[in-house]
Amino acid sequence: MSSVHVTTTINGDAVDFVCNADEPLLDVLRNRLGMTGSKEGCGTGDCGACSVTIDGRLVCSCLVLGAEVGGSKIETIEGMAKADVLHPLQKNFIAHAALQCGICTPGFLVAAKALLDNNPNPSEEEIRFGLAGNLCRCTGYDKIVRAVQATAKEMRGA
Amino acid sequence: MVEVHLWGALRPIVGGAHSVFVDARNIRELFKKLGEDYPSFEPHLKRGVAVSINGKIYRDMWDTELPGDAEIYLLPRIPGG
Amino acid sequence: MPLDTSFVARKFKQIGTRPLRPDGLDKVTGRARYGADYNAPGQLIALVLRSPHPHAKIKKIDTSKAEKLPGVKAIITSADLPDLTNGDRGMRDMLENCMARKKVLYDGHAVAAVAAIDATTARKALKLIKVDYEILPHVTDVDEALKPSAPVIHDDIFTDGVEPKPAKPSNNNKRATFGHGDIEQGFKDADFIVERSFKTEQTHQGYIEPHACVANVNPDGQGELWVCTQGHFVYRNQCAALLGMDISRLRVTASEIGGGFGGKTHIWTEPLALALSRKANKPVKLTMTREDVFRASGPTSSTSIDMKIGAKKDGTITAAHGVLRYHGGAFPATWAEFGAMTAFACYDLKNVRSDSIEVIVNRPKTAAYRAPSAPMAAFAVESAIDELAHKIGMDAVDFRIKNAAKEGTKSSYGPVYGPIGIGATLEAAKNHPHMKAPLGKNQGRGMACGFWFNFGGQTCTDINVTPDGSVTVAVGTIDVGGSRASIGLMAAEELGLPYEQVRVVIADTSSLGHNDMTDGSRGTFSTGMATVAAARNCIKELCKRAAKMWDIPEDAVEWVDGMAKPAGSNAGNFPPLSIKEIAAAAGNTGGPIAGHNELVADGAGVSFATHICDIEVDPETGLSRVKRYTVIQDAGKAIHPTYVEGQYQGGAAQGIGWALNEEYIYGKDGRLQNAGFLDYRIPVCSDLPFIDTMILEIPNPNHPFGVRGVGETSIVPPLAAVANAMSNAAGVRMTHIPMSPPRVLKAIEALKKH
Amino acid sequence: MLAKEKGLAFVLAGGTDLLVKMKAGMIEPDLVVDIKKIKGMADIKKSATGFRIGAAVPGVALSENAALSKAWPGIVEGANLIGSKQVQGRCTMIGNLCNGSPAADGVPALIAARAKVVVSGPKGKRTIAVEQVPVSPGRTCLKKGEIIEAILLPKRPPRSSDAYLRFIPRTEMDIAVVSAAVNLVLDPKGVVNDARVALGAVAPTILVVADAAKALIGSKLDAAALEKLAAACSAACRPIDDKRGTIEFRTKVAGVLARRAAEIAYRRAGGKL
Repeated sequence: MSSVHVTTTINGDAVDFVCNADEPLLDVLRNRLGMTGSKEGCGTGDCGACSVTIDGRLVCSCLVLGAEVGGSKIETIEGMAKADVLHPLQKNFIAHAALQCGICTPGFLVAAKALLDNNPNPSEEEIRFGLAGNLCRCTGYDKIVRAVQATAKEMRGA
Repeated sequence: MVEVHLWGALRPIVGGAHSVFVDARNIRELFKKLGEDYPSFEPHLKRGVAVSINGKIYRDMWDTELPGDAEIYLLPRIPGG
Repeated sequence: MPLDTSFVARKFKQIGTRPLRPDGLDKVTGRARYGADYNAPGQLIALVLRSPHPHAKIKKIDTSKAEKLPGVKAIITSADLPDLTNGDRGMRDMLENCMARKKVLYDGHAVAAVAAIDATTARKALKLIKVDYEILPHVTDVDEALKPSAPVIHDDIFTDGVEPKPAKPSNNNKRATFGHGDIEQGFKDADFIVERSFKTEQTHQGYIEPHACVANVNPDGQGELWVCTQGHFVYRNQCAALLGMDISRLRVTASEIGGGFGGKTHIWTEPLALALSRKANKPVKLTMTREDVFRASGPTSSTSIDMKIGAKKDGTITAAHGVLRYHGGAFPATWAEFGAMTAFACYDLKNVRSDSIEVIVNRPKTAAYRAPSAPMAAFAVESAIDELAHKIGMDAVDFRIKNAAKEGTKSSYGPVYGPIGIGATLEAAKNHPHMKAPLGKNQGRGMACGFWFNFGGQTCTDINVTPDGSVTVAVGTIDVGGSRASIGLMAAEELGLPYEQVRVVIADTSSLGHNDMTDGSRGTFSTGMATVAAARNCIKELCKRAAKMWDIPEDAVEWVDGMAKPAGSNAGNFPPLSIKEIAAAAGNTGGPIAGHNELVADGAGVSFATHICDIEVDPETGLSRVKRYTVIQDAGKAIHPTYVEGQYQGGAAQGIGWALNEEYIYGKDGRLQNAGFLDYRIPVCSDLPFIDTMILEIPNPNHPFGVRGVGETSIVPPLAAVANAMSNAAGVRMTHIPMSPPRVLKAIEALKKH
Repeated sequence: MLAKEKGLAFVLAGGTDLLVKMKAGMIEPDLVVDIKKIKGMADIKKSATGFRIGAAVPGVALSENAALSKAWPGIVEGANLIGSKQVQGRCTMIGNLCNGSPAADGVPALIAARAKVVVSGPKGKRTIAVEQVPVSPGRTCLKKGEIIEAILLPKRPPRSSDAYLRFIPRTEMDIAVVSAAVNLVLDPKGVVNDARVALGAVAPTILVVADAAKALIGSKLDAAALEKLAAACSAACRPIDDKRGTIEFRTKVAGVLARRAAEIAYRRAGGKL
């Protein structure tokens, strides 16, 4: 298959890239744009480590073709902190020990942000189901759920 | 002379006994003498043997002394995850 | 200065506090660099060709077409990895596992590898390699492999540990026995006996980061390897040995590690990447796919265990006997032995025996998985103990308390215990509010105990005082769960510095002496010990420098709360010198100030845990959900309690997954059917409740701060805790793990029929 | 374009299965056509005759449509069970249908609803029933160059509703081991006067169980009717043993799920149990 030229917006910046027609967005981000914050845990949409949002919708970037995202607005983990100010989720993931090895953390943060953007006051169950597409093998999810709960509370109060 | 208890896999190499007496001051000497007396001890040592002295398990410190009245067990050297 | 490693009770200033981990910020911003996040300039991409057959002779490998494909820079087969292992069976097996030689031994066994300019070219090249196989009969089940009719996988394996040596080779590479007393008499003395057979299916550590490395070997014999690993020094030593390199010439840098749990204590594709790089004379990046990880890294054993335990009416266990069969995958190993050692370790038994039988099957080489071999043994023992308590009519906790091991108990694996925590965890469980909480419809509660050895090993730490008085600590053990924070705390405590002034880094293999891997729950235990020793050496040097500055004798200076002070009034009346002041003057008092230590951290404390589980079972579908879960475990001393909790919770979650749904499923064709996270079902967030933790602290006498390892024990009790809860919820005694809905429903239906 | 391609051509809407197959090397397409930006493909339209759901509508958009969720809650819950939140942002019902999997979560409720699809191809358009699309696991009745452009759902009479349940061992992320969809219409007294029951993952294609529907029609979903429903469902099953479940398990649980789905649909339609 041939190469495709794509113009898109990533974390607010205009980005141009050329990719193979069959190349997943995740590979474009990691291998062509040097944005290695999105991780490949499976490549089949089962682990969520590559989560990004496209036009506000949470997706696995391994299940999206680079060729599809022309004209879209993509948000990745690299765009979550604004300069030196961490997003409250990022701050709380550290403070609540919601990460150990950290490989799943970018995907969890992107998914949790998408969750809170849609639902600022989720129940424990809504958090758990909202994050069910992200696998973590270190934490048993306990401290992740608590960090999201704490963030939701903090952001509602703000 | 110390009495050294053996786990099951080592018993056949000493003729089935559950323990043997060895004249050794430390772990290094113990392994050396066991190797001399029982040639088939060597492959076990290569795979990994740990020594429990009064309940404290030594895997690597072969200088460790063997007190005469100590309870000494040879155990497989365990791996971890 | 040799370190006195014995525990000394003291009041800590920083140990036990909960500062933020130093790697947190990089991890929440996506900047932390894992195995696949590094690229070398001009690197090639490598892929591995794997066998579709579980057992076959390799008659011929034809790489000629692939070699001609433009963009292909190197292709290797076993011919490029000559056997340099010189009779060392363990190393030879490692080599053969990395790349099949005369035979393929499991579905997914590597047969060739390609390095090309990009992944697309490498994929095309793999398809052009023709392998001519002669398919052999295979066996993947642990019990089937022991039958006389089973195909023998290695014709040079004769059962070890039996006399006389067997005349014929078999798939049973070793037998061993542990225990003491007279079990026959013990069973005669019993009023009640429970006798059952159990099976557990194979599980995978399931770390989210697939193995990845970048290798760079130059024609002059120097090489570098960037890799995700639990032990970069061990990877270095083993790779260098297999490739015939001088160890010093291979420099290994460990990436951040995206989970390991034992699975990254063994080398898999790293020697292939190095061999490809050497052949192509270019850097080579090799990343396993998720499918590769399941098919060809190192899951744990599947097992078959016979268990018999007897007790008197008053609840005293009179005898216990287990026969444990574990497989090592396609290579000889001793996993059953470790299961047999741990099986009965929680109890004070007069008559006990465990027999281990090691089995070889056509599955990938078994690797360590968190407290390797202990969870399956605990499943069998704790299930039988629970059933026995029911038979006698005793409360399951009281029955265990009555028989629990204590200081002075002769352990089932031989030695006599020092101070241990099993009794304390049981008492804590008995009094825990969880035990008294009401249960809903179709719910049941179960509990179980677990044991793990922990160990120490070779360790080496450097502390360097920088010119402004802040401190760097270079360690050689990989941080898998927050050990940079706990080691930073220990260094800060010992030096009397704020935690923030200590930076802990994982040094590469050329910057520090050999360190064993982060396994056996040894990271915080052993590197902590070496760090305390290095800090004490550093303090000695700091005092020496202060003495020079004051012009008084060295022994007239003492170190108090991060300051040098004159020791006693006749030493002189000087205001204390801070580390900052001493560091600033270092250039004129003898140069850089450092403290080093190399040691073998033997004497890790054995560790015990008790878990409580509530489960709800749908009697019409066999579906179960864990509703509440509590972990009680002895940590010795929790250096960073939050991260200790994290270890407890993570281990419990892995154990729950193992208990309920995780399993390797092989077809009749010997191929793995569920090599992905879709059908290898690890727990997702909505599957689990919050996991409560309770940290007990019974100091390890062999560590200056009392630390025992904490990483592994928490995976030992869940299999049985869940099974016991299931039994109380649905009335079915599940003897086959995982307790997946089809198995549970079948048991419930069978119960209805009786 | 699809018709002209001599090699292997695929339609990309959500791509949540297509990319997985490409990754595994199972397929190497010569042509992939992204239909998301074709007019009408990404909308849900309500009309006098019912709903029209475009081929590129992602799962998450269905639950965001209040009118659709009210009329066809079973269809929406089926679609919303396809994969994780991440997959929901991409996957489509028609993609789910065109995979031809008997375990597809999006399909049984469509079949129970008597939904139709608009197939368009080089020779024009045709409208066929959803259950005609899959012919065997992984295969559909579509000819080269044909695509499905929309799903058509009929208008709802009063006192009607549907429900979909599937069995998975975890709470999320699994493929259905067994599934059941029930579509009911009640009379003013709460008696079922129309019913349709479809089962997933118990045969090579999704089953419509006429005997199960018969068991419900004329009843107020009393215990005997539900028992008959469950028995009819179990009797209709022709499942296989595989890595996800056994014949025995699927057969038994198909009846249990059908019964539970019927109860939910009945309550949703305004019936009292």
